Amino acid sequence: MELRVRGAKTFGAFHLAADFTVEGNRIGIFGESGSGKSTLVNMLAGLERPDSGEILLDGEPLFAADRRINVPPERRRVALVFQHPHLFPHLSVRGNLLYGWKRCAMANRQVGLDDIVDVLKIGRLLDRGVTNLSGGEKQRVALGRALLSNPRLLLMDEPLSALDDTLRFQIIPYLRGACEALAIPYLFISHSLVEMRLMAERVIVFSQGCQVADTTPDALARNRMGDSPVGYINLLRLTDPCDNDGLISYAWGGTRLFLTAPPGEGELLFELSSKDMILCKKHPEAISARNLFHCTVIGIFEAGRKAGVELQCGTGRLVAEVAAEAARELELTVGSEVFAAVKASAFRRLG
Amino acid sequence: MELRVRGAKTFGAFHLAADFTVEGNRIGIFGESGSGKSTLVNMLAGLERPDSGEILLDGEPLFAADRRINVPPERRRVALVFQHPHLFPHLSVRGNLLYGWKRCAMANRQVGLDDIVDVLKIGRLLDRGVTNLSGGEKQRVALGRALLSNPRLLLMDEPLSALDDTLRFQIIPYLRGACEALAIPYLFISHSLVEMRLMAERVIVFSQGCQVADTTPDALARNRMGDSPVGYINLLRLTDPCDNDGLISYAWGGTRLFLTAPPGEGELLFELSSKDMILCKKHPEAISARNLFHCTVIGIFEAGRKAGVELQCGTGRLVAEVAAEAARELELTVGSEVFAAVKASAFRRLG
Amino acid sequence: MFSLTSADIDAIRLSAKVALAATVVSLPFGIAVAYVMSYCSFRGKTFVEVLLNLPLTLPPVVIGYLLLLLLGKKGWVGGLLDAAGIRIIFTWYAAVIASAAVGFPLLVRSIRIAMDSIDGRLIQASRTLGARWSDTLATVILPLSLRGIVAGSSLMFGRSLGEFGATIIVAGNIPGITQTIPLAVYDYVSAPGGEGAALALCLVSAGLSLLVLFFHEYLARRMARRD
Amino acid sequence: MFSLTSADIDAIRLSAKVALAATVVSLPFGIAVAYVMSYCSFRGKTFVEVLLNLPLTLPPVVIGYLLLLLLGKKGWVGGLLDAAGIRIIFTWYAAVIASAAVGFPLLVRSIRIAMDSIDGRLIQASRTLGARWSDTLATVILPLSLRGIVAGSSLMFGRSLGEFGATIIVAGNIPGITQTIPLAVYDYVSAPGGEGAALALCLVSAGLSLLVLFFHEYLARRMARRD
Amino acid sequence: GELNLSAAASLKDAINELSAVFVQKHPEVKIARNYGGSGVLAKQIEQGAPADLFISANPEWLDYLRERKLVESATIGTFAYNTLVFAGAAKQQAAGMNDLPKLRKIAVGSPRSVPAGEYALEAMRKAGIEKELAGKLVMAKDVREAMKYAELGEVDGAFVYRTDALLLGKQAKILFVVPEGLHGRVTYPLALTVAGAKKKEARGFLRFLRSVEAKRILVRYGFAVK
Ligand SMILES: Nc1ncnc2c1ncn2[C@@H]1O[C@H](COP(=O)(O)OP(=O)(O)OP(=O)(O)O)[C@@H](O)[C@H]1O
Ligand SMILES: Nc1ncnc2c1ncn2[C@@H]1O[C@H](COP(=O)(O)OP(=O)(O)OP(=O)(O)O)[C@@H](O)[C@H]1O
Ligand code: MOO
Ligand SMILES: [Mg+2]
Ligand SMILES: [Mg+2]
Repeated sequence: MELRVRGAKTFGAFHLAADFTVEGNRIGIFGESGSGKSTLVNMLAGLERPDSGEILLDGEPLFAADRRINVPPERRRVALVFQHPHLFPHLSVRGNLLYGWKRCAMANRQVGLDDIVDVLKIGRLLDRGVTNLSGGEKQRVALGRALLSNPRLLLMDEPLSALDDTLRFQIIPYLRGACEALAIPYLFISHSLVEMRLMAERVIVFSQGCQVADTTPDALARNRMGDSPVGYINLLRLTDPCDNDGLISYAWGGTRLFLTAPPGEGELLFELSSKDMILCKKHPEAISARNLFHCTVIGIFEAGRKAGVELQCGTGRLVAEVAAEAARELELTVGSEVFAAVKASAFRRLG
Repeated sequence: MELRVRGAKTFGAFHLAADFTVEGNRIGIFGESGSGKSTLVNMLAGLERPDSGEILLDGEPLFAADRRINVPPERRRVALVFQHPHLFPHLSVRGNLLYGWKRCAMANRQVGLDDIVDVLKIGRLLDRGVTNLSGGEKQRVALGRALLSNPRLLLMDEPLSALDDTLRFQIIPYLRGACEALAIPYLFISHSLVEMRLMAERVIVFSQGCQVADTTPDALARNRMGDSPVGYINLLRLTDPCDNDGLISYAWGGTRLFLTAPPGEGELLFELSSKDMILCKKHPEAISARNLFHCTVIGIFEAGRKAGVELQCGTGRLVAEVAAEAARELELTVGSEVFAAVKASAFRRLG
Repeated sequence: MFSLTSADIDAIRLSAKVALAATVVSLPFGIAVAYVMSYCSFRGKTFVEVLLNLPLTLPPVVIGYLLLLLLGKKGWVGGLLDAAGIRIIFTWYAAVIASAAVGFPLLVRSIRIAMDSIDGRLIQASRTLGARWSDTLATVILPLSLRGIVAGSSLMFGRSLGEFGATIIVAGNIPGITQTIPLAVYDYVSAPGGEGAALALCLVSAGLSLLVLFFHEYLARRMARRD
Repeated sequence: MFSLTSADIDAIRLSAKVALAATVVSLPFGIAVAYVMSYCSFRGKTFVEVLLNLPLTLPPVVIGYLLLLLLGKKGWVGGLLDAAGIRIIFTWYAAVIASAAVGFPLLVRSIRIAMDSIDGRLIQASRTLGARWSDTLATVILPLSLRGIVAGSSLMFGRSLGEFGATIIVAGNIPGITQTIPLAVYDYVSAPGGEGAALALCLVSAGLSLLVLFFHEYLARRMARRD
Repeated sequence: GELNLSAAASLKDAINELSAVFVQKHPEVKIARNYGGSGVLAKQIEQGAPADLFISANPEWLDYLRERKLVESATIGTFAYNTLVFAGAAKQQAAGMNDLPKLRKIAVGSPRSVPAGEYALEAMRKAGIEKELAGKLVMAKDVREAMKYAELGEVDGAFVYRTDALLLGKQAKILFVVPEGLHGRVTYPLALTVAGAKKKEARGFLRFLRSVEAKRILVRYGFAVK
């Protein structure tokens, strides 16, 4: 998906001036309260008319002030999960869920009620009304309703803030997986850095109505610690899971990795942050980290106060980051041999 | 404050049966979505009539089925911050804030508008209406409104979920401080373990309408470490920052920690996930992790496939998590000595 | 206790028929007008607003005369219909039109109050889920203003049952053809000794509106948000 | 274009006075009744409901007669008042009472629709913030049902301006004393050649209701939720 | 065939009987009767309402239609006459127009819309008591309503037609007959409309109304026929 937004909107003292282009399917929007995030998604959904500018989704104009184009919301195929659930009070949970689905062209109906119900754990609510649902139940129904409308772009305005952690982290992989499988790109607004890292591959940061950064969730997380170096997400394709005394081992780069993640079918994609790797010059004889790679440094790059270290581990490659001081201390240079320790729980499954 | 709740309430298939007594001023309520938390606080506030049982606040009955006592909400002096802000749409922000304050006996007015406005950062909103406020702005006003009513007990139903982390962790210490200074005991509902640990000294855990545990936030966090993708969050109060060759060192637990975070004033709160600690039996001589603590194991607990390891590091305590297998391999038992390696970038500042 | 003559029974049947027809016929227009007035803004809205309230403010007698002028052979509408061989005046259609004219402002106002209190976010939600405005109207706005629609209909039905001034002018007071309950009651009370019969008719009229009210309550309860 | 006679001007002044008085006097009762019907449940609620709707359903003539029987010398209320030396019949008070009786169901219904659509959580919020029910009524329920109150008042005002059937019976049609606009209009249209004067009066009546409408819009705009 | 009657409301009872008698003799005729104020009836006819025979409570409205060529001039005639009386509570002491200023409230039909009221006002004017009575008059919507006020004791007396007064209950009675000289004769004129003149049944009914049998019925209802 390519989204081009150039738009201004003024509400009294508040002035929003967005001007950015993003490509990718998992975009995050981050910003303090009142910075204009909700206003932005309302403009994208066609609910708020920008004062000027244009909005292009995959090259197709949704709004263009100069060409007098303003596609109405129902023809944008842009679904929106609001900050508050806003369920239809006169419909049952089922009626709410199916509202968008019924209005979606047959050809676009890729996700059905049953898939959603299981994941969101709302099976026993289906025939209830929505007024007396608990906060979290409502939000799950709202999420299901938007997904079932099989949109071309899904906008989510803090959709998970009413959910408890367990549920949240159960829903996130599904949400992301479903969106990936159905090729539904999304824009995800959240205040939670963890959610952001799990959901977004790119983050637009807003402050007082302007985007102030276009970055990765990881970099954002570091940024917010006051650090600037660019982080690196290692993507690992793992195969052949075996249960291995409580952990699961997977084949990767000619060696086996030990993970806490449960096994899955076929080739699975995991991510490993450069943050989650610790390098040792010598073999640490007894270490809690379940993965210890003997690697060769094949590159070093500076990134602010940190150093990025490119490692060759068997046939695989990984990027680790260490404090600049540590890089000196460990005498890391191209060709050095090091041990990289990674905890079994550091791998995050994507999708 | 002493709160005694014995009450049952049935809604169709959902059955709430609460029976507990808590003492203390900072009580947390934790439980999955739909477990009855909101129903419980509604009963305490007098908005929902229990089917049977009794509710005593400091020995004074608020509700007693057998004695036919049911004190009306306005005479309970129990303020409630709802999951959704529910501001009065016909009043300005100021009008909303002062609603309870005006109805509070002169003698009880310990907190005034100005105190609240500063902390919640809503000064520039005071004369606006509430309909077009952003989600976070609304929730802050709702919080202020409840505090300004100077209640005898404050019930908060996920009050911070609409706020971004920065604001949230700025508000938490104040909220807690204000409640402490004014001796306003509170019941705090949250899905966030971190919030819970910052706000509550005791937690009642609900599941499917029954309290299943009465514990401390810390014990709860450990308990749930296995399920949580973010692990157990150690909270560290760091002081005395010094610039130290690119990194910042802080004093903690009789030793110094090296962080990439920029220095700040006074005592600063940081979080460190149990996932970001690697334990070694022996001193790893050259390691990229900038922090290496020599610690003593003072406790081990199971958490699913993982083991939680409580460590004494100088005068500080930390919880690390390792794969169960690793715990065996490292022969971790109470009293073992280990080295804990933590990267400088693993610390995350709150607020 | 009271016995009803066959003319009375005709009047009752006719009144029920007229009130029902007036309500049913006005409903779509009432909804459309309320929708337009609630959700659209256009030039001359104030003028339309005044026009809508006029039938309420004008004495029914005047409305009767105006309708007579409009629907009469020489009137705009009546002329056209006359050419087509249709006569309205002195038929029960005229009674329906009179009732509809008098009750319309009540219907529209009730529906508008309900429509105005629908949360705009729900409408936005349905739009983003792919519903066109007509679809949103049918599946969100109408169901959510059902309370107002039902209340308005029962107001209109009640007002139609009681309509006298306009009806007697356009529909005449012809027993068995256009004599509705109020006209019959008028005849009774203006003759000495007719009080008993008038009372009986009034009771029937009250009974009819009670029926509508129960139906209303029943609908309201059925559509009450479920648990 | 049209000239108004002094009797006409009296009628206009009287009509405005009667409509205003009927509205103002009914308002507190209307609010109280709507509140009770919306928020309380009690035995015999259906009966009250029917009673409330009766004046709508009954032909105004009948209401006029009933009021005449009630307020007349031999009536329950009239008898008492007569003993106290107060006469209602054939005074403008009677016109006020007739208008109030006929318009009351409209007022109550409008206010109820608005009250029914107030979010219950707001009421709960005000209770937990220390407001008693009367306080909540004054500071939350009333402001939030202002739309309905204003709409109901303007319906009632309009209906009062047009009320003919009941007024002419209890108040008589005494020029300068109880002859309101509709009664004057009726007189005009009943004589050949009175159409012009009748039209002039109707225009004035429409103008009056327009004024009320503007006032209504103005209030609605003022209390519209601020940015 | 069908016959459409438009008649002044005060004639209702008499005409009901007349048409019943006529229909007995001519079972093939159906008569639809529309009763109302004369002005309303005239305007309805003007706007094309179906009416074959129009009986007005005063000549003005018949003239109104004649001017507009809506009635057949040749068929214009007098249906009946009525008498203006003053009725009131039996104990009331009023034997003539000059006793009226002693009374507190007097009901009359609203003079502009009710012919009886017009006649009554004329009589008061001629009797020279118009000014004295000015504040005492209650203008009723029609004669029957004026009578009702008298019956209920809300007024001391009312100017009504003899035909109406004959129906009074025990509470009230005719106190005196207003002298003929004080007002124009109370006449109910009638005419066939243009459409009615073409109908055999209408001409037949008109003939019947002029018959002795019809006049006997009218007299029974208190009307004068010459
Ligand atoms: N219709 C409006 N009229 C006036 N001001 C508005 C309107 N809508 C939004 N605002 C203001 O614009 C600013 C941005 O609002 P927005 O809802 O986009 O914030 P947000 O980034 O979503 O914040 P939050 O995280 O608290 O939800 C806020 O200060 C808000 O009060
Ligand atoms: N009035 C009611 N009628 C029927 N069911 C109800 C009613 N109120 C609550 N429930 C049900 O009771 C259960 C508990 O609701 P409650 O709002 O207390 O949950 P909660 O713990 O606050 O959840 P959340 O964290 O999602 O807000 C839910 O399943 C809810 O659907
Ligand atoms: O006010 Mo009316 O004219 O009797 O319906
Ligand atoms: Mg927002
Ligand atoms: Mg809840």
